[in-house]
Amino acid sequence: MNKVRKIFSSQHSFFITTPAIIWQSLFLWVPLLFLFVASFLHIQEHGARFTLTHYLHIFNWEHIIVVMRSLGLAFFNASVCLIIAYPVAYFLACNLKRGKNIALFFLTLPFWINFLVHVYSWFFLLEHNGLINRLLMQLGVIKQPLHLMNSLAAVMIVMFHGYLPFMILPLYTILQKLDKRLIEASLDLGATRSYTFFNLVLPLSYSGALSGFFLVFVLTFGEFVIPSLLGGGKTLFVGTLISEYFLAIRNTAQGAAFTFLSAGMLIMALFGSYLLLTRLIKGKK
Amino acid sequence: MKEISLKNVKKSYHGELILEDFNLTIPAGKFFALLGPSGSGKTTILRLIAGFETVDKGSIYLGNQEITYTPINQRRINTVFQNYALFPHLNVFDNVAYSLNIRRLPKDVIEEKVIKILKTVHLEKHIYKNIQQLSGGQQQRVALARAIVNEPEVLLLDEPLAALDVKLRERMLVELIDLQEQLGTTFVYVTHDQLEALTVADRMAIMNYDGEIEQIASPKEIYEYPATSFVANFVGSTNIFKGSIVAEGATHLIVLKDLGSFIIMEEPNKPFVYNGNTVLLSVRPEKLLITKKKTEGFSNCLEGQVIDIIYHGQSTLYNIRLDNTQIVQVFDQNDQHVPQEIIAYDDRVQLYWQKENAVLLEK
Amino acid sequence: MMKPLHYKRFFLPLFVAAVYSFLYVPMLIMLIFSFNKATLGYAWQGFTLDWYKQLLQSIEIWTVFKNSLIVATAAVALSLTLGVALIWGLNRRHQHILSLFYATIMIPEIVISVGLLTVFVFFQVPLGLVTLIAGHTLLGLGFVIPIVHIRFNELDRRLIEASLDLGASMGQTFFKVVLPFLLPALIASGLLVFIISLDDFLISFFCSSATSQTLSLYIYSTIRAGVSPVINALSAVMLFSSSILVLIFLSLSSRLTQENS
Amino acid sequence: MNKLYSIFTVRFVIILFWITVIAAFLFSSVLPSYFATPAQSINVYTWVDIVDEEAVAAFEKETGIKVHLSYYEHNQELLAKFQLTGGKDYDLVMISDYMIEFLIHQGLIKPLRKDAFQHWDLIEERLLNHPFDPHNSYSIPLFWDLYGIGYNKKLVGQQGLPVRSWQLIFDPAFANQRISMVDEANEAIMIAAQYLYGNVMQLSPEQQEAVKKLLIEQKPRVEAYTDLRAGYLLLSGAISMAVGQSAFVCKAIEADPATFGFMVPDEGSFMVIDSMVIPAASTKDALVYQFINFIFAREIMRKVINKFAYLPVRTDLLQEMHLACVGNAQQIIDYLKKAKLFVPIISREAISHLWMEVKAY
Repeated sequence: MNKVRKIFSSQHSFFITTPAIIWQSLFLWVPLLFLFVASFLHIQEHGARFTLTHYLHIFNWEHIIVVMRSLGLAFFNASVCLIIAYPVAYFLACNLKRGKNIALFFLTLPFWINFLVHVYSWFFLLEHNGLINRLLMQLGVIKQPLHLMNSLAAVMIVMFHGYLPFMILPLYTILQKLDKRLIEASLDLGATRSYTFFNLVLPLSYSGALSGFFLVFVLTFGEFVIPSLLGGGKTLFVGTLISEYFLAIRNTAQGAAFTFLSAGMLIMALFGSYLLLTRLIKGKK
Repeated sequence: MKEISLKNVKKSYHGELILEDFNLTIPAGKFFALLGPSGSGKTTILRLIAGFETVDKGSIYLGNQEITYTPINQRRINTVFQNYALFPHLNVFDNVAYSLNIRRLPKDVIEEKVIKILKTVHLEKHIYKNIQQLSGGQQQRVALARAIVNEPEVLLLDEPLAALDVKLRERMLVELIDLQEQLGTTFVYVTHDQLEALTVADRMAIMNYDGEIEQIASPKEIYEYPATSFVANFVGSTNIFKGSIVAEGATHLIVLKDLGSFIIMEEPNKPFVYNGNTVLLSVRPEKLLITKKKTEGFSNCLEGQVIDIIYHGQSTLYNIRLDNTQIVQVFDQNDQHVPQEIIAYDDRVQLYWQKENAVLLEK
Repeated sequence: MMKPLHYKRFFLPLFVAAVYSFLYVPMLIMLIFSFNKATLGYAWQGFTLDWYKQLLQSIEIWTVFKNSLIVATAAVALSLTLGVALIWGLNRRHQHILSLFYATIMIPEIVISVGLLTVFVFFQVPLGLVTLIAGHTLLGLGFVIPIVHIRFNELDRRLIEASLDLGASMGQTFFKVVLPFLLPALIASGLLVFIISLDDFLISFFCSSATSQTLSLYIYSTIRAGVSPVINALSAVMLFSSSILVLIFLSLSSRLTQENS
Repeated sequence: MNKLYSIFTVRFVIILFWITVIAAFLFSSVLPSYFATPAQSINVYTWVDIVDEEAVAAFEKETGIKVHLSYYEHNQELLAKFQLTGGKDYDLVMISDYMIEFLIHQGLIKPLRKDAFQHWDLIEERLLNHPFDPHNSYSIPLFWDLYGIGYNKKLVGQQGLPVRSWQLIFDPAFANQRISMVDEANEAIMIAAQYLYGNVMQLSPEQQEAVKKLLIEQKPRVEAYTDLRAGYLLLSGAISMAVGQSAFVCKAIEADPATFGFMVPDEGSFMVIDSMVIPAASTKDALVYQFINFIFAREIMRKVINKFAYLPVRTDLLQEMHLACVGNAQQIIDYLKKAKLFVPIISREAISHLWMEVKAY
């Protein structure tokens, strides 16, 4: 009995570390495993057998194009976010002297606002008789209201709006840590501002840029809310199609197969853009 | 090799005035040191010259050319930063070659120049190392090499040795002097360490807390003939007495309250030395002779009681309380091997000095 | 010599101002319209506080709000407890285990959601607040563990040794030395998890039951039908409370970084 | 060796312990039901806007039975949840007709106690005994709704509607009119098939192709595929025609009859019967029937109809019906006679595949 107690007390740290690990296993790894197994199983009356039919079924042009569309959108969105976010983060971190706290507040706030509220706020601008159309008509730029809502353009604008802060913040954090004297040193040695940016700031903030890019890429890729609210249900994206499979069509196996197909393509795309970005940033010397 | 001059410069930060109506000329081809306590604005002056900051008012000249608003990257002035500011993503070679790459020089020219300069700073063995692999002293040399490879008119050094240990610092100081002689470039060396400044400078300027220059002179003049009590206190240490001047025929005396009168040198170049004026008298601790016996050959003498004895190795510091309760410091060279009188706590001692060793200060 | 005017100098600030207004103009407009009398359309028809009144009186909104609060609070408590227990239990050994928890952020949430749904279905777990708590705690662990881990690594090991040396037990040391040190990180990450839980849509969408609708789900199902003035008012209220939480969070995290530097 | 063995045992016990704790947590909502006596309450799962909250409040006040209302969006969503939980959460579910057959087939709902419901004779005959539940042994109709096209008179044309046909939304001749289309695959397919082939019960592969082609050709005109937003879009001026249920469309446009109208195509339209079913897992029959009988009361039903613009199943209410945008009682009854129910005319697989092809590009 004493021995048992001794062993138990020696396992004290095991006892307190396991809940978190079990929690994550049960609710993350086991579900993923389930999906993975389900995507290869053909369920019959008596038991199940291995099959590739689910993959074959979705391996057609319609599904590929949905994934490609999402990938394209994710890549486009992440790139635009990166290009727009860099100057902003650079300005906030390196040039801004006063009001930094306010700038930081307004940079953090979007993360804390319900994402649906973000999306919803665009209704006022994009609707048929929303503010953009009204303004343009008042100015006489257009005669007929534009169909802004329920379109790919709306989806893209709002995704950009929603995920831009996800790009600015990591960049800001890393640029904030960047020693400003390095920039001074570079200018001092005769470099122009743009030379300094491309040869010093960019290589040194590379990791922040990369993490921001991937974060936005992954988030955009799996986005469900924005296309379903602003896309008018006309085009399918990976997020909407997965939910369609699980909620509407209720075909778990095919849904799982599609999930893994798109995840696979996502990983390939991420790897591809990693190579591309590395070449762009590091290769420029 | 051009001189730099600042004319009527005004600069403030966040409403706090740093420099006002500031004038300074840094002679061409000299090793010039700017010495002052932290917060005296000496770094601001450096940053104004380098172009990191712009003046609120006034102008800056490099030779006859005004550079007040010239962008940083178009000034032929380079800086060695306090913490070196080496580019962490580049190796030694690329750090040094940075400015040459900007000028798009041919590859072989760059290589030749970089290797030559790295030899000058004794780094030829570390050309392709990463910055992180170098020691502090080596990093310092890279920063130096990077700044001079482009042959600037002026080299600014902002407390370049602050991060190094004492031994290394001394060696680097000597190397800096050699380098300056070799290149003939104007060096502007900013520091709060008087020893460094005294060691390297051909000329130096002392700044006070208000961003004003107290004195510009050679290191020797600064030390031996400080213009103000601030300079006398800041460069080395000193004993200051307040008193008024009395002329007794050919000799001048200074009358110190409660202590009597003492003979001083007549100093015709100092306009404030006239009968009846109140002045300060500065005597450096090492110029005082401490003894228990009466000694001949000294013009002046004070008496007091020993309250502290601090042994420094090469010298001993005594704190003496005079009869008017003022504390005076005295350095005495140790020479243990020669028989010496023993001075102990509470001993009454005589302090002697030659009248040539005392300096009169107006403020 | 006159100070030259560089037009380039204004380009960057103007650009930044443009980006900021792009981020906030839509929300500002929504805020203004929450006081508009008009039910539909975007013409200004006069000031009213009716929508706020309706918001307060809506039983449905209070119910979903209560659900959201329950889920968020439980997720915060659970993820903090589990996360801290894990970090303290590992005590700087086997740190690679912690990196597993970064996966939560890298896997698209929709994949996690459908996976969870499949597992719950398979084991016939009744969907409801409990399943939401499970999912949100999983998300929360992905934020709590990295943040608390960084803080824990900054803790001087000698403090623990000193405490043990002075006669405290391991447990006492944890509560008297370690926990107070971790507190700022706990509050910051707790706030983060809270807001992430409130914000979460996908896991709630897939893993909730009819009786466990959350605020996000309510907003979603309402705005699917178009603009609704009550949602304007709700959004305005949420905007306001988010701002307050951000202020708390920022002051905490600035305190954290100040201590470090 | 022995020590190692016992460490593993201890660790195993620890893991098992935690898994048990987490499992207990997950099943905590059902655990008490094994011990405690059920409270006087029922859970009703319903489409938004079908149950009047005031009526519910009145019922609670009168009987002391607590009614928990919860809402779903989509029939598919309901079905998914239903399958997941086996209907354990609910005691009463409001559901569209075409889902019922499947639920019966899956054994998810239980047969009605016919005599416990008092109002069978009040229900319009045309709404009873449909193939999905031939003898209404599982479902009670609650409301019904008619499909048609809501339109903006100013945008469609000054002379009124050129044709009263599905042609309006399919024919390229009207391609300049923007529309909203139903978002349920089978509904869209059946509407297209109705336009192309009239009343068909089965589509041949060629016909399927033609339906798909028609829907794809229609797509550029479609502002949105939606059920809920149809009325809103019409009202905002973004579209000139909206395909949808009279309730949704009429509710939105009734404020401005001068501008908006609702048309039921001559070739025949569709209806959907919103019915009530009782999940097989429910144990609160008595309370549920009490609730059903309560909300079937004439006054309560009339109130709901006025509020939400559904069409009534009670014959007496139907006969005094007058909906400005649809028509008077006689017209409505005529439409009812001609209306078809949505039934699958191709396999489920084919439906989702066809819809996928429409939406993927």
